[in-house]
Amino acid sequence: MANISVDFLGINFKNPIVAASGTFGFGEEYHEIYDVGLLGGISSKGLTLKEKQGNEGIRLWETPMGLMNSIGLQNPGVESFIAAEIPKMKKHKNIIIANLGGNTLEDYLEGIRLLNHSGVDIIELNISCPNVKAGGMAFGIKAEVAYEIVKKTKQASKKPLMVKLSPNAENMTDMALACEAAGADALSLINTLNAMAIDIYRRKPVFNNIYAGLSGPAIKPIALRMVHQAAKAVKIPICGIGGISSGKDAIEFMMAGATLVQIGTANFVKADIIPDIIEEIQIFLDKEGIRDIKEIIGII
Amino acid sequence: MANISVDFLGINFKNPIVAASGTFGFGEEYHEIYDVGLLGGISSKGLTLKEKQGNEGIRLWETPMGLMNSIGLQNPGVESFIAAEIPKMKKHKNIIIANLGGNTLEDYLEGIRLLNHSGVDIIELNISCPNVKAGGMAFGIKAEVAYEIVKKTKQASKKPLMVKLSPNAENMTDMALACEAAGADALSLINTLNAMAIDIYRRKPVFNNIYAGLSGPAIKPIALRMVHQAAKAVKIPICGIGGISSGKDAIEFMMAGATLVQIGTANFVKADIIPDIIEEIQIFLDKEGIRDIKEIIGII
Amino acid sequence: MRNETTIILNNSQVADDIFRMTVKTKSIPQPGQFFMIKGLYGDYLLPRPISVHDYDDGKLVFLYRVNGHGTKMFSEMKQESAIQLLGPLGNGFDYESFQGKTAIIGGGIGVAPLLYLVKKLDSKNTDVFLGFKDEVYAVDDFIRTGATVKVATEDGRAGEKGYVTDLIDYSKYKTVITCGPEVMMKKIIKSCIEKKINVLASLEERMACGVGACLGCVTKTIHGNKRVCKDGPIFDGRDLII
Amino acid sequence: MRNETTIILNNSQVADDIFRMTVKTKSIPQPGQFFMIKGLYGDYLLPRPISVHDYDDGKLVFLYRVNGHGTKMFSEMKQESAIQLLGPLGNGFDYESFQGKTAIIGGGIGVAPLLYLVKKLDSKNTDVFLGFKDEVYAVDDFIRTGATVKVATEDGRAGEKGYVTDLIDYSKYKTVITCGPEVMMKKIIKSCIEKKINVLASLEERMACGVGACLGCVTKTIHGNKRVCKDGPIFDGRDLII
Ligand SMILES: Cc1cc2nc3c(=O)[nH]c(=O)nc-3n(C[C@H](O)[C@H](O)[C@H](O)COP(=O)(O)OP(=O)(O)OC[C@H]3O[C@@H](n4cnc5c(N)ncnc54)[C@H](O)[C@@H]3O)c2cc1C
Ligand SMILES: Cc1cc2nc3c(=O)[nH]c(=O)nc-3n(C[C@H](O)[C@H](O)[C@H](O)COP(=O)(O)OP(=O)(O)OC[C@H]3O[C@@H](n4cnc5c(N)ncnc54)[C@H](O)[C@@H]3O)c2cc1C
Ligand SMILES: Cc1cc2nc3c(=O)[nH]c(=O)nc-3n(C[C@H](O)[C@H](O)[C@H](O)COP(=O)(O)O)c2cc1C
Ligand SMILES: Cc1cc2nc3c(=O)[nH]c(=O)nc-3n(C[C@H](O)[C@H](O)[C@H](O)COP(=O)(O)O)c2cc1C
Ligand code: FES
Ligand code: FES
Repeated sequence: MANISVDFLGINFKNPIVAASGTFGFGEEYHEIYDVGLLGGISSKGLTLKEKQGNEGIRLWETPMGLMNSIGLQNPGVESFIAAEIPKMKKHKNIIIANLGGNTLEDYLEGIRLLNHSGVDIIELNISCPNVKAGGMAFGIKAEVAYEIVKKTKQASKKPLMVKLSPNAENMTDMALACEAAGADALSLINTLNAMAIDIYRRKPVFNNIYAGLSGPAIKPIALRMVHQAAKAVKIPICGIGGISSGKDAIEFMMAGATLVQIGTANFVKADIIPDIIEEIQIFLDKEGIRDIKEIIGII
Repeated sequence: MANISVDFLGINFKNPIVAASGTFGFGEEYHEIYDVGLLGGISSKGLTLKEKQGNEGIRLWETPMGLMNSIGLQNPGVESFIAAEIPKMKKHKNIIIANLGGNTLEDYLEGIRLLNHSGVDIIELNISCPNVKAGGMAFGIKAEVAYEIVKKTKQASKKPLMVKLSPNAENMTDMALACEAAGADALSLINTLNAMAIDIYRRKPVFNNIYAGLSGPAIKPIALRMVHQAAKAVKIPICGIGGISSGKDAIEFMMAGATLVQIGTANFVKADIIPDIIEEIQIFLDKEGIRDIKEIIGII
Repeated sequence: MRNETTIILNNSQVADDIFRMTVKTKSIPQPGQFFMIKGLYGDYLLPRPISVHDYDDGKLVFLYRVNGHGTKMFSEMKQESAIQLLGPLGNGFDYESFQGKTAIIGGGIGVAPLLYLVKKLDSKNTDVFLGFKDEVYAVDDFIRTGATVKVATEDGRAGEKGYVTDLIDYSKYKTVITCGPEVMMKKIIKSCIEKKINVLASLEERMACGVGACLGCVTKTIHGNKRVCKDGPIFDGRDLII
Repeated sequence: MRNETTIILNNSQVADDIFRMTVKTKSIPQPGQFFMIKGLYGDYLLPRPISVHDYDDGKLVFLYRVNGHGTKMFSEMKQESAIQLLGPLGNGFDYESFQGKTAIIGGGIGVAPLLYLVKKLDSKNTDVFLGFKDEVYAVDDFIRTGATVKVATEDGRAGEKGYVTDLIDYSKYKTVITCGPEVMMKKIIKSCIEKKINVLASLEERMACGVGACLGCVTKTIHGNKRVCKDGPIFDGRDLII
């Protein structure tokens, strides 16, 4: 049997599959369906310094092979995460990634300081959040803005820092390079794509915020292109995300340069899809005579 | 019955439905299935100054509710279009839009000079083509680059000039504003999204050019967002494109600010979908008690 | 809770737009719970939440209304087709704690989650009120439980003419259970709160995960946002912000 | 040419991965033509090109191999299900111009477009060669046309053991028609060109429109790029660049 464990930032993942932030809670709910200890890692629901109730109005909308969401980072806050969730997550013996968002540099820094003393293995910095100082444009659109926030958060962080890139970035190559230059230890991409839906009967946007984030199989070809662009640009390792729904999809992302992959929307399509995906990867490698999954990372 | 005709750049379209460039040839083939005279207009296969044979290798690849293509602008060249195709298109009594591509400013200008003396009603400037002088990055990525090409082509054009925007633009709002400032008479958007597919068995990208363009229902929510952004930014009229597959989809784009819409990939899903779409629009308006389709344009 | 791929035993139309589907299952659901269901080859992404209408010995019954594309696909599925079931989900009714006389009030397809509940209750202590716009369905099944059943239709084609809410003398009940259109449930909850009667309502929200992980289906309560899929779908009417 | 929504009369398995589907149609196809087909509710976007295997009085027969997701969906479709047909498409065989003795050579699922052709030819002047890897199918139907039929299988379980191309004495034929795996067709075309025999091949390319509009399905010929869907799928072997 092919070896499917990978090393990412000096941490051993028993397989390259990570549950994507916001789609898997803190793992507890899915553990009622299957042993989530099977996963390589879990990226937590997006955290903010203080508890958030999230957005009002419709939060979910299905599109052709895609899902739009506007949850608005509903979460219990970093402190409550550390106190209440990490101990439960620790039981499953997989790698814990804390996904951290914020609207100001201060929020990010304060969140990181708290996480520094927690049991999380990696901090995933979500820079798709609107930057209140810059009039609400997300931190992750312009490379210069991202550079600043990554540089300062990296200095504050005692944990490995993985920066989660937005596909709405002006230029994926520049963005990846800027984050690497600012000291990011790794990149994860992509977050959801800015999208819109209209309720033509009510003659109103579906979502209170007008735009919302698109995920799922529909965006996979775009995500794969972006992962390939980022992987060609930087030397730091990459965690690929976006529409991955099968072992074959995961292999595509790894061939394009990802060391790890995250599974998001696919969890909703089939609640126990992650064990299937891990099995499919194993079968593919064995059939193709590949002894170690590391051999295929970035071969394209 | 509600009025579904619209005025676009002083030209009357009997309905807002236009066949999208590259998906409908010059209309002849679909005329074997239904009377293409039903359409508001037809945007021609992308033309270049000289005949092109297009790309080698696989040209089409299906994705979840999407289609990737890498045709590479195979076309007979502007002169042959004018001599052989326009006379045939004229018979159908719909508006003729010449979609023009190029890799240098000179190509565009020469193409426009030829089209100035032809029977086309509108020139649709495709700025998604790689700019050979700028190392192959498309004209439509950076607003400054687009501004230059639009300014010069507009000066040369005796026909109304509609600029077709790429969704790969760094910033859709800036891009729309730049094209308007440069003198564009109208905008059409979106062209295909840069995307990638990998054949994991051959361990190679599917397409010879590595990346290819994604279209179809999968991209509709992204296209709708971009049309809305552009419509909010500019005063010139907009032709909405991207994944439109039903009358309801078309209405969404019009509510978001499009005066016309183009139907591309959906023609492949159901060869006679355009008559269905026109009928669905009519039914929707009548049911909702809307007397004139113009009432809903840009209401969101 | 499990995700199982099972088989459709029967899927047939019972009224305009209303279908009844029986599937095999290994799960043992409680009244008021639901499943996220999806045909194995449907051209839609997310499973749809559908309540337990009835259950007996490994056979699970859904009663559903063709609403949009997903439920339309359900109605096209043939016997023996494969179907994916995630469940049982949600809190369900804590029916063993119900006290005194209970009124069960269903409106339209909102009657779906109530049949299996009524079967579990003491029929002598249970009055069922079913309201429909025009065509009625599932009424016979409710009658067969032995409970007292009253029907109202808006156009008067069966039972009383008018709204089901007009049939109810709240003073007779200690507990009221309702599922149906939002306006109906709001009216009932208000009446019950005024009259200090226990009231439980089964809510609907758009769902993605169905298990409480995505926070897509929250509803506002006096205790903050609650997940309809996990903390509900059954809520105490007094907790809801309506 | 039309786009019609019609009904499946029959859809059954005839060998491992091989199915035979009969549909109703108003179209009157020619041998060598094809249709773009799609179930009404399939979770894939594009119709798939499938050749006319047989046609009689409004009944159109397809013979297809389960290849990927789309053809898998086809195999799941039940009798009476709705199906969308665009066609008939492509040039088809100009069989009335065939002269002298004709060899028809099919490999694997490449036998599909050949049956209806053989039916139209003079059986005394037609020899049919069918090659399979292991399991054979459609052979009886070819035999029933009255033409001489020779079979080869790679594992020898039916007919001669080996490649079908080894059975052919090209010198006997004025015209050779082939459809099958690329390597087989290339070999046959080369042999025919060497021996100055007319050779026609039925090609396959990924398609989107099927009608010649998208230029997605081109193949290189000595006359430039040609569209397999519109200028083909039948090409003169001498025109192909192989
Ligand atoms: C806990 C619960 C139990 C339910 N039980 C039943 C039942 O027993 N019988 C029945 O007929 N219906 C029931 N519903 C409603 C049913 O889930 C929706 O009618 C169905 O999801 C609509 O899907 P669609 O594809 O037909 O509609 P579309 O509008 O095409 O669906 C698009 C998306 O919106 C969601 N959606 C649309 N309407 C609703 C709605 N009313 N509630 C939740 N999500 C919605 C869909 O799930 C889908 O994700 C229940 C809903 C919930 C939340
Ligand atoms: C003119 C023509 C006639 C054909 N006649 C028959 C027939 O009679 N019987 C039969 O079994 N097959 C026939 N084929 C091949 C058949 O079209 C493919 O097997 C089928 O499209 C595969 O679809 P899929 O969804 O199963 O595979 P997938 O690989 O999932 O398909 C993905 C995409 O690739 C395309 N594709 C994949 N393989 C092929 C292929 N070999 N040729 C063309 N497109 C492909 C599909 O159409 C689809 O768009 C014919 C092909 C052509 C071009
Ligand atoms: C319901 C939902 C909630 C999400 N919440 C977060 C979040 O809190 N933080 C974050 O970084 N990404 C969040 N995401 C984005 C996902 O982690 C992932 O990047 C994106 O969905 C693309 O992957 P997918 O197509 O596999 O879902 C969320 C996605 C969904 C669908
Ligand atoms: C096969 C194919 C060929 C295309 N060729 C062109 C072209 O030549 N010029 C152009 O401007 N756009 C071209 N496009 C883009 C379409 O016109 C349209 O902008 C895009 O496909 C999005 O719309 P859709 O989702 O409705 O297809 C092509 C698209 C497809 C699928
Ligand atoms: S549907 Fe995901 S939390 Fe309820
Ligand atoms: S499939 Fe479009 S030209 Fe052949």
